[in-house]
Amino acid sequence: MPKTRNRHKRLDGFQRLFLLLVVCLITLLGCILSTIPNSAPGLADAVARLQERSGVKSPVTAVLLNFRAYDTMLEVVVLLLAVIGSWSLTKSPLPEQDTDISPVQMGVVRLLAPVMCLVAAYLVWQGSHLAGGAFQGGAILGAAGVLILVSDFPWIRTIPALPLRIGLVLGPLFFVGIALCCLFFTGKLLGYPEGTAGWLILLIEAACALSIGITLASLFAGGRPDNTMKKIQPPAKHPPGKSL
Amino acid sequence: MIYPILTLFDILLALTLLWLGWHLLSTEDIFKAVVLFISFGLLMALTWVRMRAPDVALAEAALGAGLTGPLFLSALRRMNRVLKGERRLDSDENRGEDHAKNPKPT
Amino acid sequence: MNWLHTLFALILLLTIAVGVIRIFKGPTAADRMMTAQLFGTSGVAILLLLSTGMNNLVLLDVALVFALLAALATLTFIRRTWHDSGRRKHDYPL
Amino acid sequence: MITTLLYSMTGLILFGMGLFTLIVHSHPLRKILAVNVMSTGVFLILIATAYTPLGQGEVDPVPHAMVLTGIVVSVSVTALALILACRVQETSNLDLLKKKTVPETAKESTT
Repeated sequence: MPKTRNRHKRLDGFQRLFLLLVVCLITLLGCILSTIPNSAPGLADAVARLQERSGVKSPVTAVLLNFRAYDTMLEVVVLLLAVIGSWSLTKSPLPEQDTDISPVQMGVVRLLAPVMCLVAAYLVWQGSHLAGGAFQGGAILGAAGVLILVSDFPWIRTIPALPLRIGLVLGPLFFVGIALCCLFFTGKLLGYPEGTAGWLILLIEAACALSIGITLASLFAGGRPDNTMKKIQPPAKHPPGKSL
Repeated sequence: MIYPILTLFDILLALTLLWLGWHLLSTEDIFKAVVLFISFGLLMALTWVRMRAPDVALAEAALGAGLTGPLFLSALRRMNRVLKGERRLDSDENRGEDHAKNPKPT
Repeated sequence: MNWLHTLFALILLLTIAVGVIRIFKGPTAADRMMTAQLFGTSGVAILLLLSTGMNNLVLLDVALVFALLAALATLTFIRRTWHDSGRRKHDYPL
Repeated sequence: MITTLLYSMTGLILFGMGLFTLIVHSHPLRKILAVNVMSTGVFLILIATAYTPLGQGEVDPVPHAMVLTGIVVSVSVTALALILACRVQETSNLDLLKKKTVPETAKESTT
């Protein structure tokens, strides 16, 4: 295919046929969507009725971590699987040498990274009564990680891999552990005991936020940490040029 | 007075979303498409706010507008370096021993 | 609900829609990236207006997240794209 | 009602555009962008059906929770797909470079 294929508006036969099919599909789905009655009974009333017993005041958090908590648990495991997939594919392309970091950028990282961690903690705490929660807090933590990764600090290469791995599995393990404890004590998977739901949800959210943050940052790093290099590095780095 | 303004807001938001979506999928410059996608994420966060879903808006503001842009930009750079032959091609196999030997790609 | 705030949010959205043109026409990659940055700023303003217009204080948090993370894409652009292939008319041959 | 319909149709058209681009265009990054636009369209439909105007009761929180997890999963899957695409390009270039010269392979791998 020539490089400028996308530029041409003329499509070949197969593409025209596919365009026709897509338009038919969209028209059909549009007809279906326009016939949905707008007074359909949603689940809002059911959630509002059970809100008192869920331990949190925010309905979305109640759905995420109480009513459909097994869903969220498996979803956290999916995030872990994404990291395992990326780590099994390649090593992360970390900076080769010490690159120059401008003072402006140092200032940006120094100012923004602590504020991001603070906002992440705030969002996790706020998840129990207003909007917020583990995913939002974890996303902000991941953004702080991206901020540090993108600055190419030389000490990124010396991050030990074991605490990284422990941090990655901390959230899912904690979640599964609490689920099993609930199964043991109350007989229901993730059926929190009476009165402890609020605290348990906050604990799960904090652990999951940490794990999601590390997950997103290591997905941005694009591969597993380079352990072999780190062991070679300290003797090779101090006498520069000797490794050649 | 508020409902006509809100309806105008909705129509403008939907049209801008469609416009951005169409152009990000059809421009031939992939960098332009990535920048359009970042803007698209920002407008999606505004749409979630308009749909009274502040939780989703928070997640989209952090992920869609904040994280996918860097993800795509760094992937774009990685692919471009492969294309220009700047990147070592045997990056994964014998990286451990000859990491210091390779010249810094510029 | 305050209709004046919503009206100004509408006008700011209009400025975003006009600003998209700079992404299409921008001669360098930096122009395009700065447009996205500008959208982040306008988005913060729209969210602040809507939070009083819709009487919802949570939107202030969304605006906070916007303002925190708007710099991230630009920083990545500077470190990863502009750093090694910028400073000229930018057109990826992909 | 009209707002729900407007945003549902927007999501539907976004889904269609993403589907068309996913099949027609060949660059891997464009395909990943197309999948993202498709998922955004689906999320928009889900949220729009849960919408109730201000002052007419609460919004349904269950689709919000679904979309929230969906956004996080879609971002991580996007990151995984990007790493996979980079990896495919690196390894395929490696194989082609062993047989042919550099500029031809570079041209071929772009399309």
